[in-house]
Amino acid sequence: MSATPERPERRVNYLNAAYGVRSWLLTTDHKRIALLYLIGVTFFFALGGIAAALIRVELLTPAGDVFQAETYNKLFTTHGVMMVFFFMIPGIPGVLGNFLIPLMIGAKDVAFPRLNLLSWYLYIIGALMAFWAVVHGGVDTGWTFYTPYSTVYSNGWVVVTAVGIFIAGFSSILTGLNFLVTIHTMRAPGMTWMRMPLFCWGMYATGIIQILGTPVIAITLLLVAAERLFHLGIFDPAQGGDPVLFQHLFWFYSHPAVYIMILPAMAVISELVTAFSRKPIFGYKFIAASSVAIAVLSFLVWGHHMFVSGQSVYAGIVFSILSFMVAIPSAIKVFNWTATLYKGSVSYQTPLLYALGFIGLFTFGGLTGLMLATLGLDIHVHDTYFIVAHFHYIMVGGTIMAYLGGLHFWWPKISGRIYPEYWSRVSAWVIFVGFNLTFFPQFIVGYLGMPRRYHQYPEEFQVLNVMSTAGASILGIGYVIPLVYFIWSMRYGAYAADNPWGATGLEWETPSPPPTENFPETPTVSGRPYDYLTARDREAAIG
Amino acid sequence: MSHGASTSGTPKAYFGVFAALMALTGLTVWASFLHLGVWNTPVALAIAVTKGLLVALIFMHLRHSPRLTFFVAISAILWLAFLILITTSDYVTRPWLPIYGS
Amino acid sequence: MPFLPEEASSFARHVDHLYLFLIAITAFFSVLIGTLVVYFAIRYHRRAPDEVATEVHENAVLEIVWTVIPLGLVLIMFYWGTRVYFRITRPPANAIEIYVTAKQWMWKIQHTDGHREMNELHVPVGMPVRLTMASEDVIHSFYVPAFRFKRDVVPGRFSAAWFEAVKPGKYHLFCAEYCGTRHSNMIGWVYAMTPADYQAWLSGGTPGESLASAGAKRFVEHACNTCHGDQPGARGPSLAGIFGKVIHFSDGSSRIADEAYIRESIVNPQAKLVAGYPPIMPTFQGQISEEGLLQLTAYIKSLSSAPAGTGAAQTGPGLSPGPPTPIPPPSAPERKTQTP
Amino acid sequence: MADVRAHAADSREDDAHPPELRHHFANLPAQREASTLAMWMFLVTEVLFFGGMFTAYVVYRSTYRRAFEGASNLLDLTLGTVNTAVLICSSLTMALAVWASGAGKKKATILFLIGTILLGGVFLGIKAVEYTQKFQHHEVPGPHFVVPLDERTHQPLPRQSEMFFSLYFCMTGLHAAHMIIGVGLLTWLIVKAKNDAFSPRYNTPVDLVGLYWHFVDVIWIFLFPLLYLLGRHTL
Repeated sequence: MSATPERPERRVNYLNAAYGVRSWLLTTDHKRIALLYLIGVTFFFALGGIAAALIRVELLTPAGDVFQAETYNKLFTTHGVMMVFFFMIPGIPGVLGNFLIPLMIGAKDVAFPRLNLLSWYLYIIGALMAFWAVVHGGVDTGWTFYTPYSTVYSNGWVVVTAVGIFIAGFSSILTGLNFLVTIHTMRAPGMTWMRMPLFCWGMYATGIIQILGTPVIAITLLLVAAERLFHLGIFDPAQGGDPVLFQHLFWFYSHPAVYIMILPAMAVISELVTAFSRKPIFGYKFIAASSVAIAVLSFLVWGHHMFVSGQSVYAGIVFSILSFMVAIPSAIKVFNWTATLYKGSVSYQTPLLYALGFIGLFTFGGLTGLMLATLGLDIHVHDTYFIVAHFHYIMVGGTIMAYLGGLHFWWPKISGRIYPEYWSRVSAWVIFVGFNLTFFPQFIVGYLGMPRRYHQYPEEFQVLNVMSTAGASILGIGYVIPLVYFIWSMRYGAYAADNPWGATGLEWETPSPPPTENFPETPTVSGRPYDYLTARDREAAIG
Repeated sequence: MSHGASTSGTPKAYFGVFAALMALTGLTVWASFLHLGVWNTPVALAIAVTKGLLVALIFMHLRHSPRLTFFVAISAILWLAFLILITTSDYVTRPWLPIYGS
Repeated sequence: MPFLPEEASSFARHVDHLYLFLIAITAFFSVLIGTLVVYFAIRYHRRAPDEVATEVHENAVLEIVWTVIPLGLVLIMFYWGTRVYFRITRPPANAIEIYVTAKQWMWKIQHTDGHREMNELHVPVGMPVRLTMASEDVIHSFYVPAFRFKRDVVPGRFSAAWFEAVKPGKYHLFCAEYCGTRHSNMIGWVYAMTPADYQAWLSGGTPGESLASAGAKRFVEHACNTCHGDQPGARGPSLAGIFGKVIHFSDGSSRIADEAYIRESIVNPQAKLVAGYPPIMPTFQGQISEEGLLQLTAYIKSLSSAPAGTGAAQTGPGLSPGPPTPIPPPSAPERKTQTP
Repeated sequence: MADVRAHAADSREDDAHPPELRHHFANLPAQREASTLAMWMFLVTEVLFFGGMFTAYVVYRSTYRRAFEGASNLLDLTLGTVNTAVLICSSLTMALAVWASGAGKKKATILFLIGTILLGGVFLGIKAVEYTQKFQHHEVPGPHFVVPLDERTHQPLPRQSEMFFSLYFCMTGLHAAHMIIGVGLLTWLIVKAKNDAFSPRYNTPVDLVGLYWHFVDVIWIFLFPLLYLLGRHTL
């Protein structure tokens, strides 16, 4: 670490360039918009987390004795909607994507800064509408809004929540559009596609999915709202509609949406593994190609959510084989990350702990996903806690681990401060232990047959549920610790050097925190990406 | 990268396309009254696709645009095909379930 | 094994073998990646702050190897999974017919000989049972973990699935598809009984009017017989003996007549027009309850299997249908079956 | 659809040095290329946005073919055809407006833009007439829906014809909403054109609104045969 850097306060950076609420709420600086997203995303993660905690409290006992059934249904719907639409999907793209893409490709800002601010406002308006619906009575349809329950039988605030998600969907579309155009047209001279950091490749693939997938759920939710308001019968079987058609249109987006959640996480992990092995990534082209392959294949597999729902046998078989194909690029990525560690110079800092945790948990989560793509098995485990455990291993074990790893890795660049290394390692371990204790028992109770979204369950499942609730409380604590020390570090943290980790990448060549225009003059790039000095280069230099 | 006037076509081209679109509209209306049996819909769609291509290539000057814009347009058609064809494949194959198995 | 539910149906064993195979693969790769990652992290731990890594070049062969191996494994999983899936989705011919109506937060079960049950299903061991299910409101899902049996009951159509109990016992019945406030109360029990016990149970309870006879009444009530009355020159196609046969339509296509076809022809007759008949049948969408559709289907099926007379319930061999008795008094007290 | 207006507004860009160049772009052509690429991507989302309803249309038309054919014959073919012609004319005037703005002909640009708005207004007017006809004939899906009679046999159509009208109103309603936004964008263009905002060097906003307008026309080009013409051959 270089000598303690002079206090950045005296240097003008994007944080102290302007003060006052107007300078934040009307900013078009991608770095400030990233922080606005950070605040919004953290708030809605907290909401979803509270709902999750209440669900786990309810499930301590087999009888539904803490909440009424109605309240419990609204709780798991709130947990689902808040987490999926207002934390996971805008999370990494909104926070890390917005902050880093212009820095990584040597641009002053994203292609359309005002559109970027509009995206944040659309996200906040949509999320607050859903939050308003929750406060005023909530929705009890589950985050999947299956018809005809959501259109005919539910009396919750379905229309308000659907329109809220519709508006937040546009934020996702415009963010994806902004990233795609930025990566296509605003790379620094010399930054060819093959010299671009893998984080940008991951965000590019995510942008493709956001552009091509989100409109379909926008129209689906609009049709559900129209059906409730004008009593149309599009998905209502009593008037000739087909609920399975709703499921087709819903999952056409919602499966690629889970790749919107995991691709940015993979993008972060590629950066972390390389930086902390101090070694060029193994198989750069294969990881980049895998990201785009996942983005395309993810649109062909949605039927594995509907194996038991009355979808035809032959469509089930087609979706099963395609779901197996989409798993291959993910496997390639995991193998390449592991190979990157081989013969590296691995330093144990918190971002690497999160990266290793991600690789382990994502591998296990991905392989259980293969079980669900297997037709014979999915019949038994569909709509049970086995499914809940699978997607939490991917989303919590994968995306949130990567999100926290990325946040720790780039925190010195974002805030100009160093987070406390001791406390961050403690919280990493607490999260890892709490997570496994929460969700591994759910695999077992799921295969034993405990259905999802159950307010009360038979006694024989209680032991596993108590373990899961215990794990959830540990996990909850694990998440609060980073919130505390990140805020603490904003004021009391040590000042960060421009490149505290010695990592490659244009974002480390700007001061921490960077000035508003990122680079004094547009940088030029030459040589391969991640060209860490290796032993052979050193001998060549000495020799 | 062409810019300014050269990206848009010439008025002569526009009037040509306009006439073609009007003719095709008349054609599709006329063709819809013919008893072509199963061919009615494909004919109507073929005419609509031709009109759409005319508008896209000339009115929307896709012809002069960089290749990337062309790929973006193609991806829209491709994903629409994914959505419609795979969804209808479920409906087409639904009655194929064997009643009394082996 | 403690983490597997009872294997109480014929295909439960196959599902569990598949599950164990997949667990083995998951365990192998998770342990492999986990140990490799931890080992590399320790073995190549950075000892000096300026220690550098050693150059490792791109290795296309390795990339191909770890693409082809997962591809191979995945194809094995697909093949095995599809084979088990075909076993699950292909009902054998001689299955007992049981009709299930799912209603918001209860299961109404009707046997062909008229027995009616609420949230309980008595089935004989060793006999395949075919459930024809319909929902009166939202999507439900008939789920018996011990049988590895699950089938969504989508409103607006019949959902058919089968199982064959192999072990007598009392097994959980759950609703697996979220269906509203009391979704977690829509549970019940499936009693798998030895054939002797099943016979005792069958003859013990007094069955109500059989489904087929109720269907016959409804067939007249809705004036179906005016067109489908079997007399020569009738305006509608004759319905005797059509079940399970191939029906040819006026646009040249053809299809096997199953419950779904019968229901679709009642609710949306214009969809498929039998060759040689004008499209004059009115739609009954929303005018006949799910129960009524089940009864009509049972009646039309009974026209196909029983050569003489109506109302003879279609049952498997060796099971004599209960004698048709007048409408029973309110449901007889529940009989406690002796499970071994 | 505030984003569409903001999107076009964003690419309008009027700032220091060459007035229209935004600080983070190298030069005007780069900015124009980025804006055009962004507009095409936005149109991709619109294609899939309508695509969801086209999927529902394809599925329900194959399930309820007779109901759809019967109900489609109840739509007023002359109004539909005239509407298609009106929209094609508006596409022509829009294309000429883009050409005129690129050639620096300010007066011609404004005239063509006004022409496009008028034609758009005529289209929306005809749509309003059609909608009121439907309201009078109780062909609007929902509680007041009365199953209409077949044009030819005067027998009541199957009940599922209500599904056709549900899709008809959803698709043409969303299309009309896009038209209204288009008219809004065009009036904003006229105001800017009056302030000499466009020149041969910079007419990106006109080009982008042109792309959007032509797209809305292409959607109608597909809606017209699918909704109006599908059952005519049975008459």
